Amino acid sequence: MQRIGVFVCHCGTNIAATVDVKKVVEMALHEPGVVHAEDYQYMCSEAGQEKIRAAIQEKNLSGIVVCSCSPRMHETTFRGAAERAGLNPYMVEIANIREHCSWIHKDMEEATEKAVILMRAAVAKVNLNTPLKPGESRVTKRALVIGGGIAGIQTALDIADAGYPVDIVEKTPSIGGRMSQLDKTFPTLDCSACILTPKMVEANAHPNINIYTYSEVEKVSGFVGDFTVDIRKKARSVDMSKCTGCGVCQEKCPSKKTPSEFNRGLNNRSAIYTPFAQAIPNVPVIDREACIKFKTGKCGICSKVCQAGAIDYEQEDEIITEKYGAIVVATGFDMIKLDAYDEYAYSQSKDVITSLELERIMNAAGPTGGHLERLSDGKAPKEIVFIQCVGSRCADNRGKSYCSKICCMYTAKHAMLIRDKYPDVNVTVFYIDVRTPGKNFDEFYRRAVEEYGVNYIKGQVGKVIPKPDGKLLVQGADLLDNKQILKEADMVVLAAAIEPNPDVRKIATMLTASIDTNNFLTEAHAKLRPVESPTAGVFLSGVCQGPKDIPETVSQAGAAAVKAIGLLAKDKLLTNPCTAHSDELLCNGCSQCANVCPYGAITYEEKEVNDHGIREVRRIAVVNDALCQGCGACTVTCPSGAMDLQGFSNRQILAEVDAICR
Amino acid sequence: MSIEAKEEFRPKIVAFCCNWCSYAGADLAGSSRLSYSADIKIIRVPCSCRVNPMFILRAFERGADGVIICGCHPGDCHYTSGNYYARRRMTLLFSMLDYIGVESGRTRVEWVSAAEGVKFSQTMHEFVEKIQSLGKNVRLEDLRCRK
Amino acid sequence: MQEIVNRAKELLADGTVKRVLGWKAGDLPYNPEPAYFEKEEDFEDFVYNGFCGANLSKYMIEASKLEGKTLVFLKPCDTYSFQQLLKEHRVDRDKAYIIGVGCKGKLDIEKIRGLGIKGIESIEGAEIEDEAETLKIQTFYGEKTCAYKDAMLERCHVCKGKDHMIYDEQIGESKETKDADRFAEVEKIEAMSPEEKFAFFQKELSKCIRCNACRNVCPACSCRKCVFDSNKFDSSQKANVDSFEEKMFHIIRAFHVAGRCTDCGECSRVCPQGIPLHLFNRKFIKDINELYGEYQAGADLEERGPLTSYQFDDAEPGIVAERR
Amino acid sequence: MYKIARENLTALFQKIAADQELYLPVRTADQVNFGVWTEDADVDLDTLKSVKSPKDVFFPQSETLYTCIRDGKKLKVEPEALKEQDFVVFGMKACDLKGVEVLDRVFLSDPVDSFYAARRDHGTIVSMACHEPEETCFCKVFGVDAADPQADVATWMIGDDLYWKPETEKGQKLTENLADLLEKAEDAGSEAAVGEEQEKIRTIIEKLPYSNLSLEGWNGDVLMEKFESPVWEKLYKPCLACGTCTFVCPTCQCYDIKDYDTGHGVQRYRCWDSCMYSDFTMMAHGNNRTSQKERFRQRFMHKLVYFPANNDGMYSCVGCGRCVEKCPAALNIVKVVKAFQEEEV
Repeated sequence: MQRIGVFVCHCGTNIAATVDVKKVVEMALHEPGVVHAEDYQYMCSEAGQEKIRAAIQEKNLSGIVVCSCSPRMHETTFRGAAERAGLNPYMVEIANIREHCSWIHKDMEEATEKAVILMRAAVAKVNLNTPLKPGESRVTKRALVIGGGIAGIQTALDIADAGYPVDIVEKTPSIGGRMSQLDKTFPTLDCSACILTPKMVEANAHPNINIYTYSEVEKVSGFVGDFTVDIRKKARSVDMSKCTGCGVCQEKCPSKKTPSEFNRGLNNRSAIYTPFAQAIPNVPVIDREACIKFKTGKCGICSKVCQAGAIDYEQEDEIITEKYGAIVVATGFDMIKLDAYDEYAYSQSKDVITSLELERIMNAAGPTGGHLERLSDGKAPKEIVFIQCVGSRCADNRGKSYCSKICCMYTAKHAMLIRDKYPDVNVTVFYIDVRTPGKNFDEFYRRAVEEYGVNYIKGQVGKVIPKPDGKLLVQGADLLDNKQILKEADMVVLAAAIEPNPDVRKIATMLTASIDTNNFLTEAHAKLRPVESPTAGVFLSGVCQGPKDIPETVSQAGAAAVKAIGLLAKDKLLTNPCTAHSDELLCNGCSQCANVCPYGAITYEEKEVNDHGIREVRRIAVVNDALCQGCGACTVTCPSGAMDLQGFSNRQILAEVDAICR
Repeated sequence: MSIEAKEEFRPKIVAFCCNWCSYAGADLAGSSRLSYSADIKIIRVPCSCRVNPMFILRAFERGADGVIICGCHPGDCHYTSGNYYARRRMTLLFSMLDYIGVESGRTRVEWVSAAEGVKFSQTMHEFVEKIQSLGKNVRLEDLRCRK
Repeated sequence: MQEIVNRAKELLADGTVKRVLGWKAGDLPYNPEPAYFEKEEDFEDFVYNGFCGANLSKYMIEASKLEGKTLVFLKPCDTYSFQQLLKEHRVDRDKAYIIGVGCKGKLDIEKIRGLGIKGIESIEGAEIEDEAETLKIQTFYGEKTCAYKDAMLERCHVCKGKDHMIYDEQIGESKETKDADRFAEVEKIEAMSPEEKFAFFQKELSKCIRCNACRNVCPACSCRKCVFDSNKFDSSQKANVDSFEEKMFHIIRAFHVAGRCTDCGECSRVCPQGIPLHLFNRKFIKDINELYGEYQAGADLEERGPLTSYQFDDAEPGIVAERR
Repeated sequence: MYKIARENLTALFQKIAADQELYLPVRTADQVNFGVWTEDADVDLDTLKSVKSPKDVFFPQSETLYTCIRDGKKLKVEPEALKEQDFVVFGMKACDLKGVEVLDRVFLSDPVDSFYAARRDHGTIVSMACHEPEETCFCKVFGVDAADPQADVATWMIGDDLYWKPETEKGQKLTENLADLLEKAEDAGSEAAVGEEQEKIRTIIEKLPYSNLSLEGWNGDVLMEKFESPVWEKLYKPCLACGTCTFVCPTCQCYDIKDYDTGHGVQRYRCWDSCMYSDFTMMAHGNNRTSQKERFRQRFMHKLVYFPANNDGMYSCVGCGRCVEKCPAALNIVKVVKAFQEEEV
């Protein structure tokens, strides 16, 4: 039997206010095997850890139970404390009496009773714990960044600057992402392209950075330090090594009826195209669905006009398999589809546009050459209405429950820019709240109102009705004046909610990274580990984790890079010792465990065993510790119970069940 | 019997929660102070696929009145496929329990992500209510384990 | 039968096989036992008749450890078991020479006894050559008759078919015996109220003496050491009468063979207390078929078992409550 | 001698059960086993053999020996009370009675098994002659007379009457208690009826295929010769290593002692064990009988060689034939004996 010590944490009043910690200590001393129990204000503190160390050494403890906060919070802390006292760190079990007890129960007696039971379960488990030793695995010193927007570019640059090779995989023909579509940026109003393009160029030129555009991640296997990734390089139909980027092919291409993705479909592009002038790489791709040559076999003009002979209709998709130590997800966002918001007449009127479309209209390289005009008739608008929170902060299932965070600021920016350039245009903004936390943000908003005379109305718009004369009738409410508003507008701009790039779900599944109900990737800890996914070796950069503006995205990109660098800087990683093991005397060699192992960690070998005097050669399952991640799928598949999971063994879990049901 | 019946029924409920999603979901419920019944006791397992039918039967044998298994949403398993196996196993096991006459509400599987503290708390609420309505587990209990 | 014997002798003589695994006549008209035949004279006692219900595939686990090939006679349903064992690497295909033998339905002495026939001296009509519809039974208390069908094992009424799934050669003809719906009994129970279901299984399982015959005869229960015999789960193999452990044993046993059980029916055949154990396995088979698509364990070597595979859109466990 | 009409047996059972437990063959889910009589029990006196022998009336398949109750770090030990109430077993056959004799040898000789002894003291056995012996019976081989079952009370079911003959003091006492239900049958006709029934039974027994099985050469003197015989190597092969033969046997007396952890203590119980099981008498180093051949041999050597060698020639097989009926692989003690005969010829 173990010599067990039980340490009950008050967590200030977080636990002690609802759980009678003294009682837990007293009850612990009644448990067989428990030779020491004490309570303390903050077990995780230096002094608390010292108490643990002292007790381990003085009482010669062989296992400890800490009744405290979630093991997800401080298991590592207490394992460290145990290890420093000479105890194997895996002889520590945590009874979660804070998140799972004191914080959710109000009645002291009830909470104490539950805390005692949770303590007993942990004691019962630790009684069966065995010292475990982590193994080692190697680290491939190369990082993968999925997504080539500002988040991905920044992360890649930071990692590359630290001396590690990085690959960027970008789905579209060019890196740049959403930021490349923006005209100006708040709150400084500097030109988006002017600050982004140098970064794109830098990334492209960086000796440590390798960019795969027009490519997608197809398969991910392996684990932290040793991922194997298949990247599909879609056929560009243009030889990157030959193309000079002269652009003649795009000019001569007769197929020019495809809506431009970059310009949000506001104008058309050719079948062979680069998304925008500053695209990197400056090599076009042929959209095979639009290309006449691919559709009919006739045409081939681009090939004829290309002096470099770069056009290659025969090119095929290429799968590149590469190993990485760390993966950063920077898949960014898109605007939500507005199908559910028919009342705003987005699909009925060309003059109802989204904010991102407005960005393109305002941009000199955009569909109107930077002139603010109505897309329906090309006339200059005199009256513009902005509607905030379209699909954000939504109570029902129509939109998103969250605040998209950037809309208040960019709307102020748009309003200000319009008023600045076209002082005769009236700008009205319907809002629920104006949210401006951020450096110089509120000042920026106030300038819009005070200096530029933008008309802010607190209230929502119920309906936008296109009138036969081409005007738009906006029906709204002014909540401050408590009155209905009917307003004629020439243009309506919708601040549509942003949502994670729809492809992120596929990528999260490949990476086994968890994702929340809104498809944002979940961070390992909301406060303390905001740029790490719970999946080791996977980091989060930019809006894939939650709505962010550019400065926040860039900071997070840097943070993700640092985490990745921290990982790549290690030569070896300690592996989780809670792996599966097969008892060779019980194993049937039936292969069922290998069938369910997601990591291919189980192989079989013919081995001579000595089963209580019977010597025979048997087919036995063997688990590769470095590959096993400890899910336990095999343990349940194994009918004889030969396969068991260290740290979560059958008997340990049963002991917990018994203790709870006792 | 009649005396026993009058006493307040406090069910014993075991919740197996996977480490990556549901246990974290339970933590979130905790830190968000979303209360649920103290009758629920959580056992942490690495993945819902670690839950052996033996554990569930053992809990019932020992007098548990309900057993709930929580894991990552299908598609979100930290180990890619664990919850898919768990889903099949539990479906078959629950079906068998139903077949031998155990009330089908005594067992449940729910997918709760790390971000779903509210769902965790609500699920536990509902489950406790269900078990309350079913009353004590007498069909699978081993009388020797009674106090 | 003579054809079978002759062929076996031939294969033994030419060295193709080292031994023959078949059935040896018993000392009563109905109790042949599985036996090895190594010499020509051993075949005097060889028998293959209506009472040779025993599934020999499980014996091939041990036979696979012996030197040289073993000729084994497998009935159509036995071949599913053999193939499943092969899939699980429990038998060695190279050590087996399989002769698929015909089957006209196997007899159950318990069914004959259940008809009140006792003191049996001899039985006529059980030979494989017989095309008899009726068994003529001589007893110490007079001559009795019984329709062949009425004396057949339950499993033969729901026969999977008379095709051999795996064999080196086939001898003998089969006769279709299926005349009942395989899942009718299961459906009857499913339709009961929870109270009735519980009472039904309680009554049946209260007879269990934990003799482990069902487990030990089962070709899917091929574990070197059963969990109920090891201390891995603190579960006990031995009886504690009328306790929950009996239920636990049967549920877990059925679960462990779920997706691997070929429905060979040996468990029900050997249960000394006549517990219809196949009702557990068949329930799982029915659920698997309904929820995950038709699956027959042992029908092929490649397909993944239903519990070691999945579909993204599999039914949620809540379907159990919904179906009620 | 007394008699009672078959139709009045329910009243008889009611009367017996009024002040003590009554065990008798009961049909449950289509199988007949000895069980406690209740108003709605489906009593079956026509089936010759219960599936399990009635030995568990005296030696239950499992019984608690004592209970440890845990209170924190303290343990309280509560021994299980011995049987204190009288009870009656009705309908035991001659072979099963002989089986009890075998068990008595084991459990009542020093050291006396107090649990067993208490049950024997408090039990009154009412036997019943075997009306229609079956082809699996071979009790004659062990000197058992199925027509004259010696017990506290012997009975014969003849036509619509049950003839009742107290043979011991216990039997006498039970008979007195039932005086108002039992009718005196001292007449010559009754004696003749019983005599005729006995004759009929014995005639059939003579004809049974196993009745003349010879046990010549099965004794302690040939221990090593039998032990080392190559016959075992062939014989055991079909054995599935289940415990069916052991558990239906009226004389198998091996048990295991196990602890059941109730979560708040431990129940120490004993339960039938089978020498056919691979973990029978398992020790830290493993099992002293490592192969199924050895385990298989053990069972028959024990019944036919070791036991008689230690018990004045008394075999621990009574020829009830249950193993003949129930073995899943159609093995049985008769086949063993015959195999040796053939070998020795």
